[in-house]
Amino acid sequence: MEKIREEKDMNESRQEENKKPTVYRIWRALKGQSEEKAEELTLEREQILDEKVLEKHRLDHEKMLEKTYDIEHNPIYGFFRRFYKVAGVLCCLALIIILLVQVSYLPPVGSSSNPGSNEVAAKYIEDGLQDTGAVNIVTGMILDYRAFDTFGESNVLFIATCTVLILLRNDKKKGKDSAEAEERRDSYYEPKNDVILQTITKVLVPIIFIFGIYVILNGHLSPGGGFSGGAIIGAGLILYLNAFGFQKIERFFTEKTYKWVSFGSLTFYCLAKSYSFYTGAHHLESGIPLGKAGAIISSGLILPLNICVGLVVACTMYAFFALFRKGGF
Amino acid sequence: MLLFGANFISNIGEEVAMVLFGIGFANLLFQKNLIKKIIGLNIMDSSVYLFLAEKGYIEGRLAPIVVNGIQDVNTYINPIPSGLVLTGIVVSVSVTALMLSLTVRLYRRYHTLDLDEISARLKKEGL
Amino acid sequence: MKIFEYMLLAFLVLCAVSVSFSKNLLNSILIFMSFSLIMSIMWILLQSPDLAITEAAVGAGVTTILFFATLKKIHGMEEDPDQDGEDQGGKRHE
Amino acid sequence: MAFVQNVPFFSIILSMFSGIVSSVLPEKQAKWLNTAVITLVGAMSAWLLSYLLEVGGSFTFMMGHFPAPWGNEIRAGALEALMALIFSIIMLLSLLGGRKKLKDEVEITKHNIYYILTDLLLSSLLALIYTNDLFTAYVFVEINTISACGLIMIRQNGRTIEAAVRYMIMSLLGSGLLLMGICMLYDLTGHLLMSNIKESVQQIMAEGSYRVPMLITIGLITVGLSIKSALFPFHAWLPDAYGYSTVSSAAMLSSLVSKGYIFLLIKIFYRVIGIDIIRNSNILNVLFVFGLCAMIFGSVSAIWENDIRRMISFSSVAQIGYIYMGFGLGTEAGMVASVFHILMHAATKSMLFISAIGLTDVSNGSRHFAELTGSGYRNKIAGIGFTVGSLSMVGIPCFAGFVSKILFAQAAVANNAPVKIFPTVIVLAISTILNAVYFLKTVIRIYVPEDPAFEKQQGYLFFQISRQKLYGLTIICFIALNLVLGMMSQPIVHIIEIGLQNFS
Repeated sequence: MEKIREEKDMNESRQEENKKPTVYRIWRALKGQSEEKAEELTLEREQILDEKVLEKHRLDHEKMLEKTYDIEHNPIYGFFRRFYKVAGVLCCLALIIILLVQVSYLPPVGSSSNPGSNEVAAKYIEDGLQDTGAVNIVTGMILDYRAFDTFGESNVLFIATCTVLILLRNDKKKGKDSAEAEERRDSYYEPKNDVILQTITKVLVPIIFIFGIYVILNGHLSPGGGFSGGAIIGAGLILYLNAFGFQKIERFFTEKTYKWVSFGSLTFYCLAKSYSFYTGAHHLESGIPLGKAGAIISSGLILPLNICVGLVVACTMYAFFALFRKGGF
Repeated sequence: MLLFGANFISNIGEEVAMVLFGIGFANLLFQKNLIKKIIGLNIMDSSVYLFLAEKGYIEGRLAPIVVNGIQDVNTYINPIPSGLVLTGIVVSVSVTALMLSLTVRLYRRYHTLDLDEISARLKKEGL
Repeated sequence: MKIFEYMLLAFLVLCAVSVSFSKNLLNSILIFMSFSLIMSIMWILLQSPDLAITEAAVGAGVTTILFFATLKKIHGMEEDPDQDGEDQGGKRHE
Repeated sequence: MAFVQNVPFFSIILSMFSGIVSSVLPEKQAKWLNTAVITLVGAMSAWLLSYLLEVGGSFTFMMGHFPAPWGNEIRAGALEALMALIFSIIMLLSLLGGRKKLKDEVEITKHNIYYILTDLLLSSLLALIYTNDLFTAYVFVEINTISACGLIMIRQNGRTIEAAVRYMIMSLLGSGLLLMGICMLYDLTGHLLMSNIKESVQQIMAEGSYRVPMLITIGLITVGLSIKSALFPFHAWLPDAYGYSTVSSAAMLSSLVSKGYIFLLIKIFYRVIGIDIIRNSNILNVLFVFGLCAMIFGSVSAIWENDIRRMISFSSVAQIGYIYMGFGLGTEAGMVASVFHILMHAATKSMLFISAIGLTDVSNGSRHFAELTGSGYRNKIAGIGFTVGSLSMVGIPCFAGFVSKILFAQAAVANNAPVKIFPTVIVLAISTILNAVYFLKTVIRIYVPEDPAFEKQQGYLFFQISRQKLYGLTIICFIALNLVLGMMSQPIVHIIEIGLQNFS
């Protein structure tokens, strides 16, 4: 009874409050006074005191979750799964058919009158040797005519290593324990000091390295170049690692080596290409001699760039493998 | 066969590339196993490169390496697609390495390679 | 030579399909390796030796090694308890 | 050749080079280098913009010693310079605003990798903006994708890694389709440079020889890029990726990465294929329908969402729908509205993310609505920022969102295809109401006072401006940017119109 009266009082006073002119209220707010009845307007938290109700809510929630995410027994979910699968397969078939139709309208393979063999390709073939000094036209094209793409591509490799580093590098703060445990687990699956493997590796690795270096250095003369040669050297390093383990390889190749080699090569690449882009755009002579066609030391910047790319790729490939194996170098 | 154009037979290599593209696409989309997804991705990329290489090929011509100083257009194939593919291969290797390392981390956390199962578990945890 | 090319193309499709349906992961990786090798032979036939040497070194070589390393890592982790730390921030208090 | 014309080249190379250098720098210096480079790029872009407005037109810059069809080329006009300017401002502000949170969420040893990623992200965005070559665009799209993935998973819990995997899978599907499209375009035209492709395409369409393949090619490229920019049916990865990554990453991903792809798509429409051919094909109608679906679906999902970060992410889906809807109108005015919406959304969404993190920080890091009660009082500056962002998203006059909505409505009414008028206007209205529902709901929630005793019991922190001057300054800059876009929209719209004319 009393409560009702209280409420009535409050309502009346609120109505009075509302009757006062707006200007007065704004004035009061500006002066810093709060509204008289404002403190009664706070929201109250909803409170459920009954334990049983809470329990029931929890059970309901669990049941709902079970029903929704129980994949095998929920018919609606199962239907959607099947529907999704069928629709997806149909989409892929449709994609294949569309692409087949598309290809059947394209210009025929192997004919010399395709739109592809136009003045651009002709220029690369006819003037490539004079412009770039590279006997291998493809190398001349990717490292001189379209060098910006290739620079972007080395950056793709660089950034991929960075992301793999984020994911797989062992944290230093966890201490050596986790790294050691990882290595122990790793070595468990590996026959250490296998005589056959080590002997063969001793013979093979120098050959692989020499072949890789040959491919890199002859990138402008014969098929290959920085990427393939670097991958070959990287494969050699991986073989050496597998035969002799991390301790031996750490004598000449650590994370620090990787960091500085890739930094140095990429920096050289970036500076060299910036120089050549800048001079090119301003129609200045680059002043780099092209040398005699067909010699090892020829074709201007292409050889040093190939070496840089080779170093980056070799280090990156090895770094990928080392990170996958141990989470570090 | 009305749907298809005139060059269906002569472009057989490209048709195969397209079929491979579709297979790779489907693998990337529908395989449950993450490693198989990644293989699908690689197949898809390779098929595009096969397509490009077929585009550069010209019947009866040589690889674009200047021999004996002959610089005639009619001697060599189109070098541009080869250059593009070289760039592309490196990109796909980097992406593969990234995806594989993601797989390792995901497996270390959830002990499964099935992406659907992982997300079902995440939903159940209510995270 | 044409017939050889067709055979290689058929092999490519065969490899791609069998990768999708093979039950064993190791098998699918091996099949994928042969897929890469066939692809590099295909590129020699298409007169692009640059691509062939790169694919043989990168695609069939390094990529496959990375796949194997992943596979081994995954099998090696089978008996290991969860080691991964949750991040410190942004955890919900429920 | 004026020296200012080197700006596009310098800004791309500078940001790449700073990424390379950061790999050997300690964390602190990498941070400063990163800030300096972004500021420098922004300043240079402003210089370039003023120069281009004075001179008019556009110019090309040769990357190497060989002219157009043989070598690479970049091209800059007024619109490109404006994009570069606004992108670098937003990137700088998002990084500054999230810097404190970054320290908590990412291990200290990985900080310099974070800065490498942002440097390369900036360079790839700039390259996407300026490039005049399709294959270069593809390579930089890949850099963009990988660095975005790195930004998602650098905060390492299971959720972000799962989100990164999903993001990568969808992105790679998109890249595959895009690469396929570019190869087919090369096959049909024999060129990779945008202006040369356009000439050949015009010729092909006039002859009518390769009509079917051309249509399919356009479709492949469009689908690829719309998958990558999370258009409606392909958006499944988005809420997780934006919702759980560290806050600077979320701000940059939502406001910059997807916008880079959309800008590339605009470039392809105008500079590669030719907008007339696009208008005659049905591609734009398909984009229109999906854009409308995205507007409704994104808003409805956002209403259902109980988590503030995920709610903002779903709102991104809706906003991307707006942009594609503008494309779909098929008129010049629609395109202008879309480009303005790109800018507006970039500015507003990053502000929302940054201020949302301020609100959750004073609520014990909880992101549920219930716990956010009264957080607007606990962190006043973040509350104001969130309110301004919400009002802008809803479309209240004075703020940026209002201008883009007006532009969309005008473009829809002036459309010469009457079929599109009613759906556009109706969906625009519905979507605005839905926006208002979920954003104002949040604003009211954060300004409902919480019981002080309860606050004390929960141990909520109170934000002090003296402790986080940088954060406060960032929010103020964001608000100023929003007001500039909202109140001085006329010159910006004018620049966009000039830029789009220069495109064709």
